Amino acid sequence: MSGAVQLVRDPIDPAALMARVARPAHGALILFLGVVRDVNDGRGVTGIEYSAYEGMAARELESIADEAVVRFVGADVAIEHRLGYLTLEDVSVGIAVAHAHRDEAYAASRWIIEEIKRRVPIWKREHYVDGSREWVDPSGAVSAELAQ
Amino acid sequence: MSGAVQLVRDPIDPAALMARVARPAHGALILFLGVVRDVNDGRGVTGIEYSAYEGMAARELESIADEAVVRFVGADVAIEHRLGYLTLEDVSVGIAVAHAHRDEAYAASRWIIEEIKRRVPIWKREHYVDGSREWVDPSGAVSAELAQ
Amino acid sequence: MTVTVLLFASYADALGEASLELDLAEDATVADVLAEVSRRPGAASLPPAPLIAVNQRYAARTARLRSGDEVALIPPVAGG
Amino acid sequence: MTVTVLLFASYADALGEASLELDLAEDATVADVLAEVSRRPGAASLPPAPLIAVNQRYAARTARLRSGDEVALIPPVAGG
Repeated sequence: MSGAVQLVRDPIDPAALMARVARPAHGALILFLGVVRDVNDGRGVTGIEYSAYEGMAARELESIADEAVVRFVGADVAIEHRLGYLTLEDVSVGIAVAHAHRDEAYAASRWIIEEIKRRVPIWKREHYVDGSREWVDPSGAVSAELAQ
Repeated sequence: MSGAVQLVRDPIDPAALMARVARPAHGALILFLGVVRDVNDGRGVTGIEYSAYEGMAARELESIADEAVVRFVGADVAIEHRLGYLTLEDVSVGIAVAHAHRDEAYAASRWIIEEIKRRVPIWKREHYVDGSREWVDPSGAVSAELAQ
Repeated sequence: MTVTVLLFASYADALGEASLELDLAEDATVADVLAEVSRRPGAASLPPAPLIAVNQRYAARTARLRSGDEVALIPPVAGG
Repeated sequence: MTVTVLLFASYADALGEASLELDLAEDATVADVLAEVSRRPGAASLPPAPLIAVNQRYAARTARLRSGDEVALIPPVAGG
């Protein structure tokens, strides 16, 4: 699956991502885009800074893509996650999944984004309209699980 | 929701479809594409002819879009279904859904494609590699339900 | 009264026509249209209770018709 | 033996450093690294049991280390 997954600093190109999974055998293609939105937890957001433990993040993304094609047999998968400073409506993550059937395409797409959020070492610092900024901590609850 | 939904004869432009649902409040965008694939029920397919009861199909698509934004509050929705003769890898239907949160975006996307397949009067005739062609009948089981 | 009957896809192929004009009694229902259509050549390959729309909305067999109504026989849909 | 400790995001902010070199006993585990780190200025704001990776794989606190290992303290992830 090498090449199917990338950490990028330039804008994600949804069309290119989709082109990487298209094949004549596929009847369904799903693109998921995570986008920087203007409000989070009631606070006005101006942008988000994404950083990563890059070597490990790339490795975890590849392992997610590899596991996806085992769990959802016949799927093709392409994933890009962007790093750096993103402003409103910028795409932070793009996931393209194609499969012969839509059931598997939806399931694989959903599984991949949840796994990314669960275990890929990427962090975001939100910048707010009042000039402050803060690291986002969705939950510390997964820690114990990942360390087994 | 007028304008959010279209029956088209020209190729569907996924980027344009996504642009129609993008807003700064949305954190998740999902694009579903239905694609003509090379095999169906074990038979080699060369293309599919899509036809419709056009007035009613447009009306049903609009009612699906309207219902979607009621069921999935805060969603923006754009739907295009193509008619005419499509060859392999052509996109027959495109559904773009954006929402603040991914849960609702996935759920709305899935609901919309299932409703389209359940009740929009569109038909397809598959053309096979052996030169034959046949109307596709996914199931007659929904008939009784739609007529109440 | 007169209603227009629309046929699509496999149903149009079966009857060799995409539309029919029918003269019906004033109190006619969808069921009367189906009875009329079932007497046409080729109608044997239609299902006994096809899906129906009246004026572009799904309708029951008991629905009463008015003159000028557009009655469509809807083959199993296969969009997407 | 020597291991490199990597700090990211809020953890790097807390300790004011993105990496440390630690000298440890030959039979040291991840837990020993955490004990070492907890004595550094600013470590009070770290959780008692942060998520750990050794050589870019998630690891338990009991994992034995070898010289040259890269040990990362992983703040709650927030990708996507």
